[in-house]
Amino acid sequence: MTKIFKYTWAILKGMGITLKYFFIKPVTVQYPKEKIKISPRWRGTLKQLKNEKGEEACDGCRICEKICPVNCISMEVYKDEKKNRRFTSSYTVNFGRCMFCGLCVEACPKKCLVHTTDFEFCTYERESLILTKDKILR
Amino acid sequence: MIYASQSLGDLWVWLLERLAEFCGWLGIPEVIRYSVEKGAYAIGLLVFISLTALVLIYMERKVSAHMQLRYGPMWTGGWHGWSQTIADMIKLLLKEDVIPDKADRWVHRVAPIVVFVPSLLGFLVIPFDKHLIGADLNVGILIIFGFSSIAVLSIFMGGWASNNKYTLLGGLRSAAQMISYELPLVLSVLGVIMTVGSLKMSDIVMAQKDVWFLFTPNFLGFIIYIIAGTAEVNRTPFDIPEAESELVSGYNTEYSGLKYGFFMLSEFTNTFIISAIAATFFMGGWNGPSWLPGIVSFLGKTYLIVFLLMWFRWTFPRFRVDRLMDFGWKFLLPLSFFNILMIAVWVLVKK
Amino acid sequence: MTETLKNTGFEEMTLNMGPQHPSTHGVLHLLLKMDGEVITEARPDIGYLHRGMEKLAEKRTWGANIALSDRWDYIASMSNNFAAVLGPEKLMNIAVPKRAEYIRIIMAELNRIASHLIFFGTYGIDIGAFTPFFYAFREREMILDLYESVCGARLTYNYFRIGGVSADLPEEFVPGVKAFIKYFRPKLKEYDTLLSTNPIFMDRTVGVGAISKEEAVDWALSGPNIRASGISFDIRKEDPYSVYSEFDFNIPTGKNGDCWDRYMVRMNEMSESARIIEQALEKLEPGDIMAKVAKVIRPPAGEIYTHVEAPKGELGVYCISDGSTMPYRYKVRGPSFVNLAILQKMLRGLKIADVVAVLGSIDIVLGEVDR
Amino acid sequence: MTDQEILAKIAEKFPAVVESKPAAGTLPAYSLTVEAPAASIAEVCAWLKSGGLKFDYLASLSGVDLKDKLQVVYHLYSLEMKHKLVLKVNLDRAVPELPSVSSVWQAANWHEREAYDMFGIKFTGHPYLERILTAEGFEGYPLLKDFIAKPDQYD
Repeated sequence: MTKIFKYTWAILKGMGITLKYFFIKPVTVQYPKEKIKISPRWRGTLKQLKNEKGEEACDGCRICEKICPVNCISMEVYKDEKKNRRFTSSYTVNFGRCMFCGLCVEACPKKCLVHTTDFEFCTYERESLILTKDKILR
Repeated sequence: MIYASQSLGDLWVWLLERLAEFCGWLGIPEVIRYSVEKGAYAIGLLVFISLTALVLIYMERKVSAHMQLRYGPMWTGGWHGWSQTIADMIKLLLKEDVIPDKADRWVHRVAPIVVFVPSLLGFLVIPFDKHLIGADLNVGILIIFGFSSIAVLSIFMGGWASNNKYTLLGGLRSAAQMISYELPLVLSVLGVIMTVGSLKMSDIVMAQKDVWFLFTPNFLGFIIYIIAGTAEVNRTPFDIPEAESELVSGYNTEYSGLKYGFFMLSEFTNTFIISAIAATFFMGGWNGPSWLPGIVSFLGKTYLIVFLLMWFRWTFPRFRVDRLMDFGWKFLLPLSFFNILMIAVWVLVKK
Repeated sequence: MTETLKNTGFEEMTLNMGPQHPSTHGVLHLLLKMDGEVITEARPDIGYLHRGMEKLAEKRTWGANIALSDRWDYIASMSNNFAAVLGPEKLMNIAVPKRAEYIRIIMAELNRIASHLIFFGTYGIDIGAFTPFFYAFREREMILDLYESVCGARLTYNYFRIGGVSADLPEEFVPGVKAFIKYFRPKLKEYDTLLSTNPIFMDRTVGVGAISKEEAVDWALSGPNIRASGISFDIRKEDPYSVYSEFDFNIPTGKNGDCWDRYMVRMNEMSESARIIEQALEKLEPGDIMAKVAKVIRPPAGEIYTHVEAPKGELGVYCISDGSTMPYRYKVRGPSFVNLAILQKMLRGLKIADVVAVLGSIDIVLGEVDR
Repeated sequence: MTDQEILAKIAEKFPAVVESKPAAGTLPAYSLTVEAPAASIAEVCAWLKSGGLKFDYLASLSGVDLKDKLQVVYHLYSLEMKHKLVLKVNLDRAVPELPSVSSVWQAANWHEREAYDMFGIKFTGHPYLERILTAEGFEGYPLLKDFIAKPDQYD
């Protein structure tokens, strides 16, 4: 008999909790309408920075290309004799492969490859996930 | 004249009187008048049932959502996603109707109809208001239980015909469960019938004019009724025929489109019927404060019970099939016998 | 019973549970032979999520393998990172700075809470209660927010580095964790009221799928599964790695090794983890977060077996280095893989409803089972 | 029990089981490591479990491809006596076969299947030695160093 009362009491207490939450404001974030605050450290899509002269800061050392665990970065490098430094003639990141591990950003000696806080990059074709230099260099 | 204070039942009676006058004036035979009268009621009932199902589905979504810290549907139709269920209904109508390759086609097709029609017929004897009852039969409650036991058959048909092991298990479980919980369900209502001395729905409601049976020794019967009723409509914690995490979706795994819609519709109409009977038998039906129209009072009570069932559903885990049988036969059935005994003594003492 | 049925010409039913099934936690395929609702034989069929992690690891540098390790047990990536860095660190004999050690422990223990929260939520769903899932995820989301503020990712953290961690804690992290712990403790009580002591839940779990002490050792279970059987086996105490020996915490154990014990061990572990985090936060002092490590990591030739106490159990990494930048052999001993093997024995004689109860209580992640 | 005592106990019972010395130029062993002949591995393991040393917990069983030979490495604990042992078995690369220890420790069951799947090591006496992780009909043993992966449509 006491068992029945104990059980009933446990059941009622459990129901009390759900009822309590019934009257509490939901925690859902209504996504397209409101967005959650994203940490500045968020590892989103990649971005190359320009240096103070307005030209690309990357000198094509290929470290990011080598360190990438999934080989999603590829680049072509040429040497500008006049400026006595290297430039990339193409810099492509395949975001279909990228796993956003952040190793490339960490390894960049010039600190010119950074993450953006952009996380909405869905497309209709796989091809448009491959971003070329004009989209990465901003 | 109709006054605002008068209820829908009075309006219905007034309309019937006008109809009778009209027929008498034109000399239309009684048969036609009768069929027009009942046909109008049936159409009204159908509209009511489909609206109820929509409201119940929407309510289920919102109640579950808010208990789970969600909002539920918020976008469709503007205000709090009110038209989400309508959109879903349209989607179900337009969906392809898949029949599995090796299914028993005929039974597979018939099962959703067999499940829906009894739940529809059950509405006939539910007293919505003073005179608002399809047929005030003197075996009223027996009709409902009789029809609701047909639902077992249809669920088993659906489970068997789909030719899928999960649906088969779901159908078998459902048959076992619904048959064993029918007993406590009927026995718990028996207490009320003994108190009133009639099976007629209107008599039962009238008997509760002063005090609801909920506040008499019939309280125990109410609890048994709610538990057994939850099992009867296959809702958590007794939803083992559907048991999503075990049997995928139980007996309706292989159903899609409109047929699935029928199963879902019947689930919600059955929930409504069970709640409506609870409101009628234990909470005074359309009795209520004089300023409140009877139908509002009745629907309010019914929806309270519906909310209770939803509250159960979103709080509790699911029983295991053998424990469910144990609970039904070894606990609920003796308890309902005890309830009958108690009511019998009470009725005698009162006399 | 079954024998008589067979003699009279009845057949057993073969049920393919999964790989598409709501409660096989991913893509586990269970081949069940059933006599009505009773299981006579069960055979787990795994490998649907096999990605060849061990082969991949042989073609990745030691540093890149940390990023790969996120994908083993993807709901407890920090513990995987921990296991992935310990090996090379020991091979190269790197002394990790104190601050980094404490940060690692805070992260690993927060991850234990997050992983057990997922267990709590999904186990509720397995048993049929849908609501606890959302409560658990609300709390987990807070942990993920903390992680995001530190390492910028919510699931695959890739936070540990050989010799330390990748980034120092932001300012708001320590108060954030303190606030979370303060918020979390009462929630645990609420979970107990909602699910742990619910009569229906106890009815489903108490006495179901019991594992005896001998069986647990024989099948080499680890983590909460072996502790539920009453064996106090925890690598944090048994073979303390990192600075776990400095902390004061209990190892919750069960008695009968049934589903409810396994569940309760995890629930109690969450509060123990909270205790460890509190202690670690007190000990946290400013300092370096990375040891001096060469850019290109070349551990000397040799081999090592390191293990950590991941939320699911003993996560061991057996790595052999040949002195190059990539491991020669990188074997991962996933706790889920080993724990899952006992399923074929446990399920015999149970009902189909118990399959999900038992499977859920073992708490597997298919990413780690199949690797 | 110290490593030396364990070693002495094993050597007393099985003279063929010797301490394994790391190759020249590699790091010293991280834990007590012994090498056993392939043929007698089942008896050695049965004794390790039930004899005085009580290695009742098989933590891990890994196959290793050392190019000239295959190796099976057993990591053992004793939960009761709190000691560890690493047991190595060298196998001929052409005929990688050794007795199964799944009857000694049930845990070996899936570990051995995995080793078979990845390295093609045949564990005689295993109750159900089938591929476990790779797909049905998979050819070759992927973790062997000379395995060449065929590119599929995604590469």
